[in-house]
Amino acid sequence: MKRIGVFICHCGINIAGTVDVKRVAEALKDYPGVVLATDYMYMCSDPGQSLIRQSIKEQNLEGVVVAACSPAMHEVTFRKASAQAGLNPYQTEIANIREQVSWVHQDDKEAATRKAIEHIKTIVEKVKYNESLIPLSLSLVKKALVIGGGIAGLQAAIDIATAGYPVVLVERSDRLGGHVGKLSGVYVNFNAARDLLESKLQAVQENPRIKVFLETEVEELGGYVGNFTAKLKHRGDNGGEPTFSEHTFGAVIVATGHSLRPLSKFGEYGGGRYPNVIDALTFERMLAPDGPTGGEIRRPSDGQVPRQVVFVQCAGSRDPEHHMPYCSKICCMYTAKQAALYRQRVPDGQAYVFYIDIRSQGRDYEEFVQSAMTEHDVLYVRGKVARLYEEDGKVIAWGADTLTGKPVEVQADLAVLATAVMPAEGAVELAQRLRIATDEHGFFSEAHPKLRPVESLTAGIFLAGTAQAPKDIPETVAQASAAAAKVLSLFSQRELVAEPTIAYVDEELCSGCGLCIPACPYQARAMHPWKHKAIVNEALCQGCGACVVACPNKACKLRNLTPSHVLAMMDAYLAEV
Amino acid sequence: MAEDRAPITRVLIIGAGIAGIQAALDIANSGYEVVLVEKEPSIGGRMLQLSETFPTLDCAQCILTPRTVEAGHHERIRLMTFSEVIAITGEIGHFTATVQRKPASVNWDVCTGCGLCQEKCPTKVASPFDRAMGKRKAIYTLSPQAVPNKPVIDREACTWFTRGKCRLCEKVCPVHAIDYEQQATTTQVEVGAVIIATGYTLYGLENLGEYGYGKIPDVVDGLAFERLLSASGPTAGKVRRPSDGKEPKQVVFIQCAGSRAPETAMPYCSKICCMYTAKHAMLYKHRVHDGTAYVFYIDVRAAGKRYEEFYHRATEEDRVIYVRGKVARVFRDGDQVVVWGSDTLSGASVEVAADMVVLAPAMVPHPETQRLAEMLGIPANEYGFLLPLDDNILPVETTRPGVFLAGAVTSPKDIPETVAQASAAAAKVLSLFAQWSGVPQAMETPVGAEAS
Amino acid sequence: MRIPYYPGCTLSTKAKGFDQAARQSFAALGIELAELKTWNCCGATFPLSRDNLLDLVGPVRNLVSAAAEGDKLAVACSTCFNVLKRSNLVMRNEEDKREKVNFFIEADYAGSVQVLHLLEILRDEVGWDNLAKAVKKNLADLSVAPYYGCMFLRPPKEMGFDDHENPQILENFIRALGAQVADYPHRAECCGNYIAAFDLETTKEMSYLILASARKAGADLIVTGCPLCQFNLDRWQQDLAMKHGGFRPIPVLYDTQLLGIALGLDATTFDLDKHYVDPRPILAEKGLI
Amino acid sequence: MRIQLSAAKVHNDFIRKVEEMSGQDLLKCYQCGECSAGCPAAFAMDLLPNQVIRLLQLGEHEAVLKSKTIWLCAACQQCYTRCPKGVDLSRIMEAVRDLLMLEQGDRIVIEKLPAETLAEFPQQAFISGFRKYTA
Repeated sequence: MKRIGVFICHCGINIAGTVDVKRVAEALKDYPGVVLATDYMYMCSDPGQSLIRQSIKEQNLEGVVVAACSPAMHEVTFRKASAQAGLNPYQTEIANIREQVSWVHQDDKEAATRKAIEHIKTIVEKVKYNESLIPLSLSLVKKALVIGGGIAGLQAAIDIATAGYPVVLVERSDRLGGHVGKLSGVYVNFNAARDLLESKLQAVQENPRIKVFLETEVEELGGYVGNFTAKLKHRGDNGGEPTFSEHTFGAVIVATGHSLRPLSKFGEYGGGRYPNVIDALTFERMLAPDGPTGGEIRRPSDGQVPRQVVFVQCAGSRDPEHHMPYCSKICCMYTAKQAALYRQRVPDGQAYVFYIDIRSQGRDYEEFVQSAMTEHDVLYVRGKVARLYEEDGKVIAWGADTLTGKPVEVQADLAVLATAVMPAEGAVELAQRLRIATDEHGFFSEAHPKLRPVESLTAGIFLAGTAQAPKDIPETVAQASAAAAKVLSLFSQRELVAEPTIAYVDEELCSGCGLCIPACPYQARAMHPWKHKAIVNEALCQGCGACVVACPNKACKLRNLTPSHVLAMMDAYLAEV
Repeated sequence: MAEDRAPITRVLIIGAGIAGIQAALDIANSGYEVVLVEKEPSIGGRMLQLSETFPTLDCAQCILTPRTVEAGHHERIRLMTFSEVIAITGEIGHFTATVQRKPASVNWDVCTGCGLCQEKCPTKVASPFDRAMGKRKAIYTLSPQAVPNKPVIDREACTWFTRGKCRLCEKVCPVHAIDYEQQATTTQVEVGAVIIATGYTLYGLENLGEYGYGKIPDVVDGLAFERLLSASGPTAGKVRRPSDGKEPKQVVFIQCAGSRAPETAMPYCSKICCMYTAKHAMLYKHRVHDGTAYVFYIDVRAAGKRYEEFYHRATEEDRVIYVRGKVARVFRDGDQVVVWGSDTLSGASVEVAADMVVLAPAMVPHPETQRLAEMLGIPANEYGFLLPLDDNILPVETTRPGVFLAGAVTSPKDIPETVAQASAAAAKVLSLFAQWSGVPQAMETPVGAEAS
Repeated sequence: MRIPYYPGCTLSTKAKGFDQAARQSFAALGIELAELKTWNCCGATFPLSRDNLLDLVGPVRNLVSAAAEGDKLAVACSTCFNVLKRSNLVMRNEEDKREKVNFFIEADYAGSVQVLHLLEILRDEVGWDNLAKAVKKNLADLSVAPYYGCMFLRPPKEMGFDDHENPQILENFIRALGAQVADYPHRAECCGNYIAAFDLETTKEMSYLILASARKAGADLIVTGCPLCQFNLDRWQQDLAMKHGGFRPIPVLYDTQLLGIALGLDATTFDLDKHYVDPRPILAEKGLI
Repeated sequence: MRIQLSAAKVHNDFIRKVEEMSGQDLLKCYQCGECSAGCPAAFAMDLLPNQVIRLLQLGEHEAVLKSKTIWLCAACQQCYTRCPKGVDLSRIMEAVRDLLMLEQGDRIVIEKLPAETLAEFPQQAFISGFRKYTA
């Protein structure tokens, strides 16, 4: 019988606070096949991993079960540790006694302890049947696709191309630059956004490794990390039929940016009926030297210079009841900037900013907002605006100052709404085409909110900029470079390795019925050209098991999760019942 | 760049917090060598001191430990802990850094990290890692999960060094690793690029006399509270106040302790306090179900993915009482700590007789960052945060070619932003190294050739 | 067409003109508003305390009566409409309260009746185009300010048949009658409601905001569908004219009164003489009476 | 006077009753102030609507009970309609009024109303007024 070691992690108090780990170790000691059962504070730590490595060597272990957290967290860690001690990594398995046991049974320590013991025994049974596997190696196309030509896409393309790899940059509209291209100056130094963008555009233009496709969208994306195939859809000339092109890429960066909540959604602010109630991006165009007014502030209704301007923050943000529950992050800062710029251009004008909380978090941001108040005499009023309406050629704002406890009214000439930042139009559809996840609002989901902020959950697809969540230019640029770093890391490999725990076909049992082909969600199944047997494309197979269920002859199996594995595991569980 | 020598494709990263570690892993995993210098005996930085992280409440240890272990074992990462960079010369492609290692008083080459010396050492001192919420021995590692897991002797605490007595650790060490005579050593490392990721420290709260920090034992800072909440902390995750070890039933959290105060402390916002305070109050309520948590704030700054929702969870699900107004005074009354604040929304002054007060201190750069900046000729602002070339579009580049910045060294930032910035700095280094190593083979493929 | 009809207390007493105009106008449009055989006061305000189930008894009894006579219930008064519609939703959606209220009144009612405002019937059953065809008088020279008040539109989750911030039903009604709509901002602000009984000065000022704004928009008169709004807006205009120099009083009509006039009905039973600000001069000036 | 905040105060019985009767969670409010901004009676109030919730959040209901505001709320639902957190403030006002009147008796007495008022006002004004101003 295989010599198996069981290592039980306390995970601080995460597991040990609920599960009696000593008792678990004691209970496993005499289980058939187990030659060692021990516990430790943090198995993932350096000494914890040393303990595993040392035990493998000293006890000649042929299988390891680590009872700890989810395999999503540490399977790689412990398999690597085993490999370092000379054990085939696929002989190491995790029994999840944290998410599946201690966290869900905190109120019943006795039951949690018993469940942990049963749980570990089933995994011991699995390990008994495990084969030693060798990871698959896959080829790697060292060329990147960047979707979206805003500041994020430009930066990512530049970083990848500067390192020497070719990049295809696709942009849906007819110009590069995205939202940054529409801005006047940027906070906190009022530098012209146009100039900042120009430096990036120039870098893109000058780099022969970057190929830009304007008016182009990703129609389809197939394949897998290292070998994506993309079908690009190019808008036809003069309204003609679109044309398509196909490319292969090793990695994809999604940098599709954001849109803004439309004015029509704000009934209390006129729902778009009042010409002098505009959104902040429209005001930004008014401030921009290349905008429709040449940088002069003129209200839309009659072209007059507005003497009183009301800025309404949180228009559609922080409002789970009617709009978006989240904070749009950038509005506090650009509103302060817009109010200051307004005051610079209309020195006798009065600006009011209605806010709930001022969120000026960044270097010199707080100071910037304070200077808007002190140097530019912008009046900040703490309270959300309830109503905007037009009367006698004025935009009247109803607000309240929650600090004095007084209702306030401003007879303004112009009102500027800081509308909520939303995902770009079509983001959810794009996510479906790319097979990556979004959150409930349509922002692309990162692999981990803390430590993997630019990776999607799909290998080889990375995220940058506001497509992931609202963020400002510095953060977007940093994230774009970070996404580029992930691509560069990927491209630095000679070849890619993939998990071998995928499906295979027992040709003797396969009748060639083909039921597995439509069952596969990854297009990984096909018929052999002449053998009349089903085959598995190992690069595409994700080991989900859908074909195993579909196969009427039990010819499809998953490596290290065969019927023998499953039955042994079931027996172990049921033995306790 | 010197014409006659090929540029060196090796990077020096100063600071092994999450920023330094992330940059190191990105670069090392791309096939280049990294020298990672850390002044503490082990890596992980501030994040290792944290209990759980907002907004998911993932345990910080659980998500960080795999990274510290990976960095510790990486064949292309050379860890130089308990060390500081004392000089850097040269230019892009050819920097020479002088790294000074403090005497650990332990020969790490033979030490196995068995921990016996720490167990037997009779001298206990307040642990800076635990923000004095707990004690450590005179021979110590920062945590049981330290990478590397090798101890050092605190020569200011060890009775052999102070009074010439003891040497117990030497007697118990099974591999004779203790070396009381060990001297500081210096090493020169040759690198082509540098990333500065020296992070932050906390504003000296003693300067804010009105809050009684340092005088009233039950007034602690946010990082100390992290240690109290941490499963591997001095109280194993139980909230106990320092004065008498009792479970506090009323806890007041005071934000902006030293931030947003140009006249009295720092003018800037420290960015992360709103969120970690919401987390502290929430975790406190998870640990002490019958407790009451008050948060005094000026503006709630919950700008980030799922941050606003997290703040609402604190008030709605965990019933944390938010009070808008900065606290003016904290004083002791019997065994309670009285807080005088105001509620600017109702226009009332308020008072809480609390059992414990937690301050959210301003983040400030490490003093030694200034020295590094001077050596490298990188400008800093008046508070010592280093300045990137352009805040908006060159956030990790500096005036000095080949030198990059990552994390809180440029301004307060949270973990995801720090991690993104660290990878961004790595991208810049990888770009340089790729150019120096010659044209990648992929470039031979003309772009867009297959377009139909 | 015959639709069961709930007049309510005020329409049976102080606002008889409102009621008369409703019945006659709808009859002219081929709809019989058939008064419920038994009905009682709706309660005049929807109970806002969760445990206040007794206050639901009144409105629900009316709904039970309505259910015996048909599947729809027409209501003219916005306040009654609000109370009946919201009470009906409670009976439809909140099982616990439904059981208790049914137990109190020995009924088995689950919110089957559809509570409709007269304007909804005009919009959805008659149709604006058909209404326009039935109009006999020329109102083209009349500028009318629609006044919604609160109860008709709010809370939108429950009332929800028009955009609560930018409602259109009264505007479309006025346009169908051939009159001009005076666009003014305060058509859905509160007139002061029952505060009048407690703090008259506050009510007056709340009403003044609406009146002055309608005047400024060039309105000849205001129409509304709520007797209390009508009273609050109408009653204090002399005081307000004295207090706010330059304010010219403006008549406040019920929507059904204007409807009846437009349909060419004899307005003598509409009690136009009972209004505080007499609407007859302006109506006569425009050749409508 | 300084308000003494304590667990007992912020969770006091009155506050619990208000939450129970109104069915509203007071701590859901994050004090954006939009209710006060749109309230048509705010000009006459001594406490703004947001301050009523605020004081209740702090357990300071005495100040609320003394204020005119609770009697000036016409339950017009404008605040509830726009509240980003869906807090129905008119229900909170009603609960506070009811609790106060249970203790102190009716706010208006029909016999004391002027005869002119009784003669003129529409029926629904009395009925709703009594519903609001009597227990």
